Amino acid sequence: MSTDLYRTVRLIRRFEERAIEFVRSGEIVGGIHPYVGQEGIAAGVCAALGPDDVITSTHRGHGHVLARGANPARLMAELMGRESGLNKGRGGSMHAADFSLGILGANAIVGAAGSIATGAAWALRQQGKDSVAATFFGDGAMNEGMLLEAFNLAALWQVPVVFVCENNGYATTMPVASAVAGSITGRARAFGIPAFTVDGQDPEKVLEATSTAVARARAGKGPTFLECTTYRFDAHHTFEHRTRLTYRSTEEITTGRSRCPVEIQGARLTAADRAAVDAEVESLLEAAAGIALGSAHPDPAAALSYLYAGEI
Amino acid sequence: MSTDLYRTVRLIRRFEERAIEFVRSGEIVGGIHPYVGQEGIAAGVCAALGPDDVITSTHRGHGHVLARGANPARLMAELMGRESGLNKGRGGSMHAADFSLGILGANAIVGAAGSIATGAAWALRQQGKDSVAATFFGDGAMNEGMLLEAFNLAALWQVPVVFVCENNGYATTMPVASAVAGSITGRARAFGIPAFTVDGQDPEKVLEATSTAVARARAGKGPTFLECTTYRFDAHHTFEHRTRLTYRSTEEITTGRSRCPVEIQGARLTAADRAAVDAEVESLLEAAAGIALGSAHPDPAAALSYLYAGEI
Amino acid sequence: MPKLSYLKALNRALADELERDPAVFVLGEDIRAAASNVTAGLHARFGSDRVLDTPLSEQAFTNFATGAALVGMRPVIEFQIPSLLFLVFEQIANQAHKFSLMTGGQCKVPVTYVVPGSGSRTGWAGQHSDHPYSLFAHVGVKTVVPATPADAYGLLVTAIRDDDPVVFFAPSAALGVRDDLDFAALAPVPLGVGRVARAGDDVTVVALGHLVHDALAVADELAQRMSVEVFDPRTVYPLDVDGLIASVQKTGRLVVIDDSNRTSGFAAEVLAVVAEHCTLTAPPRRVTRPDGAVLPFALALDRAVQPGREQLLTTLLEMS
Amino acid sequence: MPKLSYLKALNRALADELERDPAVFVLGEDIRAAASNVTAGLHARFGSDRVLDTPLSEQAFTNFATGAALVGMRPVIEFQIPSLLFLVFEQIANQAHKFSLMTGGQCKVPVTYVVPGSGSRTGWAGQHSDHPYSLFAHVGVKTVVPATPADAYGLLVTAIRDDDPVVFFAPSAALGVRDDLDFAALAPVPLGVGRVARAGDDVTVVALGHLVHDALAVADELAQRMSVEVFDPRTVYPLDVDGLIASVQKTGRLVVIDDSNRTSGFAAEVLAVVAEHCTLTAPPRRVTRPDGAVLPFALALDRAVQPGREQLLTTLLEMS
Ligand SMILES: Cc1ncc(C[n+]2csc(CCOP(=O)(O)OP(=O)(O)O)c2C)c(N)n1
Ligand SMILES: Cc1ncc(C[n+]2csc(CCOP(=O)(O)OP(=O)(O)O)c2C)c(N)n1
Ligand SMILES: [Mg+2]
Ligand SMILES: [Mg+2]
Repeated sequence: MSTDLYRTVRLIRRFEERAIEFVRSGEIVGGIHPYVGQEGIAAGVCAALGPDDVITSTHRGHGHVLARGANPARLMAELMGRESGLNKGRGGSMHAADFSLGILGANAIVGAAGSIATGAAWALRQQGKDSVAATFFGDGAMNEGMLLEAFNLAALWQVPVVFVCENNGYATTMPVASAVAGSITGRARAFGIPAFTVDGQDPEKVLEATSTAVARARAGKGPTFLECTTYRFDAHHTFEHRTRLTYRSTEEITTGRSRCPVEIQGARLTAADRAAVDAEVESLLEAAAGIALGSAHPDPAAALSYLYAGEI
Repeated sequence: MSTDLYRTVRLIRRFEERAIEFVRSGEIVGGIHPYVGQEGIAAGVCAALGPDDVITSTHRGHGHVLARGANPARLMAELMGRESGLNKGRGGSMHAADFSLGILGANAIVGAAGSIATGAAWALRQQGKDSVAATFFGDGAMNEGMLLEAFNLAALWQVPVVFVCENNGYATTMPVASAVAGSITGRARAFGIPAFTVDGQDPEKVLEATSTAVARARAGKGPTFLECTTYRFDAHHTFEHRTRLTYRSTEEITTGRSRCPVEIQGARLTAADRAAVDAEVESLLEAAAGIALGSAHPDPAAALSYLYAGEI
Repeated sequence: MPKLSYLKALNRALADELERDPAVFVLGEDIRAAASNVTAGLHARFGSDRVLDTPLSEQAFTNFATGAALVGMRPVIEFQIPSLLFLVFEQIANQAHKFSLMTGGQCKVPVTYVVPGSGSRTGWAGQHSDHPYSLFAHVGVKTVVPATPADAYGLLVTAIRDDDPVVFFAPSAALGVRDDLDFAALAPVPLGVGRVARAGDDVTVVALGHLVHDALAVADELAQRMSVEVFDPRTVYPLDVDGLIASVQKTGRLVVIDDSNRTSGFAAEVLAVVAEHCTLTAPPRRVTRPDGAVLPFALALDRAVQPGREQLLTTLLEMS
Repeated sequence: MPKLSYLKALNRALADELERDPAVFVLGEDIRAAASNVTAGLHARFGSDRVLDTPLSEQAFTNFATGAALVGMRPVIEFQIPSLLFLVFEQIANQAHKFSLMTGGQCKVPVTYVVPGSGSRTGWAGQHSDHPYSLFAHVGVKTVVPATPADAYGLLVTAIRDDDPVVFFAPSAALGVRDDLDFAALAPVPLGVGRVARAGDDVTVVALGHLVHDALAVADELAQRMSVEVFDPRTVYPLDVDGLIASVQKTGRLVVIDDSNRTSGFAAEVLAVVAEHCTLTAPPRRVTRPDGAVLPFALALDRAVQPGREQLLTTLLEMS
């Protein structure tokens, strides 16, 4: 398990680093919201899920999608807008989805996915399935009314959903203390949802907390809320690489980066094991990048394909 | 003060009873949401406010508007859609407003007014005024995300606003226990807002709690939340008088009605004083009804007056 | 033949679909008690798992329906008032509508949004009297506004079975319409197919929902003076362009009566399509709510702001 | 003369109005750090009371602005993405817009909603690429879509001073437009008054925002073959009907290029108004986003869904 978690955080880290390079080189148009620094959360949460479970993701979603097992080549191809992408190039970074793996989509609207995940989890239970939904969102989303409404529905109807708040300290440039009155876990508890703060930099701690939450959900005991504390090592979005936004001090960034999930998990492996995983990840990503770069661009004549379920 | 509070609750009660008659007779088109049973809250809250303060109201708003001092004849005329109405007959029951008294309007959208009141209170403070806003809403509104968002803004920015939740046990037919996970005051406290449960049937208790909240707000200490427990004696809306909705048992209704704010406050007056107030209220309402019934209907040619601030 | 009211037709369509397909469920405010009557009897018959009373959390329960749809359900949401659709505009236009294309066709979002009581409700005033079908047509969400009990039944059934989101507007002023109907003949009505409600030669009146009945009445009244064809598109989007054009090409003249606001509303679209395809013998006319209309409370003012028989009659006479 | 960019014009308009009127304040997400650059320097200059960073609570802060306006302030809200307007559609269309009529004229709601970066943002995909001005025109909220830096400045100033809610769309594709301008000549531009961006005789092209520049380029390109008049209404609602009619009556032909969806969009309104008032010598044409358009992510697809020069050129050639 240690090795698996390490492989996941390492994969996400290196995937993001490569994606950032592709943004710089222009292969990825429009930029991305890098997940660098937050890998432990996606890795830990998804390791606690089973094959019939579902997740929803965010604008900062590559980590979730990879941790849930999506093909890195198809994710990279999606970021490049290629036909072989997860969404056939129609979604891009903020909408990556793979329904075959229960990835019901990244969502570009902050706070929107929590209620979608709640509905999906409720419906799967109605269908007699044992599924649980995990839904990711940031600290900023805690201020969106529609997410708070979702907490209420999930608690009222004891829906098997795990709310995963990735508290990275900021919503873009807005510090969490200026944006969230009261506490994050207190807000969830106010809806009668058990809420815990977890060290999001440690994938094993996240896995442990999520496993408990998933077991609770499967046992019919309803939602759990996990506040995973973390730090965004990089920009809010790659556009920040071009502009100078001065909302974080250099000291703060240095301190924030000092607890790195890849290092924390890596230290649990022998040097040899770690090197082996690193090499495996590199070759996987090398292949993925190659496949993505070599994939066809979609045909502009098919720009409106999939707009409706059928002919209209 | 006892007498004033009694006068207010009695005025509201009798106003509503007359309004219901006018719904039955067809003078009021579209019906009303009767405030019968909840009078103690409007009376107590508004008695704690000063002349520069503002309020926002709800679909069940006649009590708030009257307690804040609006002319009963003009309110009745508004319900009848007359030109002499508070809103010149353009608003009706759910939009009654009197800006000259700081009544920023009833609002037909559940949960909407809390953020409007918060903005008004913030702005008045910016303008150097000592004003406080009181904003009324029901238990059902506690599930509207936009209201929860307002709690956050008010708490973050220490806005001088008093949130008054009238918990009458139901949102239309939905019992509060089926609709609100967690507790009502707990939800407000989660935003760092001091929250108290008050006996809404006792106008003096409401006045006392509101006075403390208003003092806090004026002292720059930010919002307070009051959950006023109450019971709706009559229908959700007068349409219920025509249909048979069976969501409350007869026993429950009998118990609920047993604690009547008019009786509770009336018992604090001598029989003579009470009779004097009653007579005063009757003649006031008799006159009000007469004025309203005698008022002109607006000219249909002016149907779009006030649509914009000026010519367009 | 028995009489079926529009309201009862909606109730019957819901019951039939709940019966037919276990993936269908209904959610909304006060639907167990059936405050609007649309869901009368459904809770007793289908139980709490399939008839869900929601708290006042429109945004979350709209997305909740999307989530349920993404994993195979067919939710039907009842909204108590038309302006609640404003509150969930993001959830319908930006979420439910967009999932299919954004995911490259990986999923479907078969949710039906029903507003039983759209338009003026006579005395409910400014915030409860909108009829916002044109907005949904503009963003490309399938949108229906049936006029008759048979169409209300048939289009609601089709909407529920459709694999895309569909907004279903039942005009308040149409809920009481009753027709003699053979219940066995009730059947799905396809989206995007209009009907000639009355054939005529001199002018085409395009009308939707309750206004179809007004248009028919005016056509009757004018029968001695002109032959009015009444075309009811039934679906606002997708629009039956062929049916519309066929009618206008025959009559050469066009009036649209439309209970939404004038600017960029349904009537504007009809005029635009006709301008693109047909040559008219007289300028086309729109009888609509005024620009930016907010319905005033006072009854005569509420009525003055809505298009009705008198305005249609005057317009037709001016054209003749 | 100095060069002024469209983006800088917005910034300057905000600064000038903050300076001029103490009732003006700006609120929105990340506006102190000026993530979008529109508010650059404002926080340092005007302080925290007049430049408010909000949490991600769009519905509440939109109503908060309404409340502040009701007691005399003139809030300006910056929205980071166009679809956030969907999220607050109720708060604008059902609250801010309706207060004046509903209260019988007791109050004003002078709020300005600014979307700096409407339309496709090149790679931001389905949920971030809408250009929803037609929706606001339909509900009757004053709506502007300026094309040039001078108009961006002048219309933003006017919007802020206007006593009604105004939605201000700054197209993403126009933000970089730069013009040589005498700063002293910057002045308010009235709402509802269009301008002939280029005079011509053979056909009127109606264009808004960034598409005005595309229309001008196409007109140049075709100059040898036809004389194209480019009419820029600047305000979507209220529309300069007189200016539009004058242009079309002169040219007798009409093409509208419009970056919103086709059905019941801005272009539909223009065609409808013209059909009501003018006789054309050829059927009018719409060059728009397709019905129900969702912008796919892949760049070529994103572009394929938006109206552009090539389509306009083809359309004009087909008409000639
Ligand atoms: C409803 C909504 N408001 C605003 C935005 C613009 N936006 C995108 S990400 C973001 C910050 C989100 O912060 P947080 O939830 O903490 O997630 P993080 O970016 O830190 O991962 C903002 C304001 C949006 N996409 N959706
Ligand atoms: C946002 C919204 N949702 C639904 C409605 C329809 N509606 C009007 S009043 C009401 C119940 C409100 O309950 P509560 O807030 O407890 O107030 P009460 O009626 O009990 O005074 C509902 C559902 C509405 N007007 N606005
Ligand atoms: Mg964050
Ligand atoms: Mg209640």
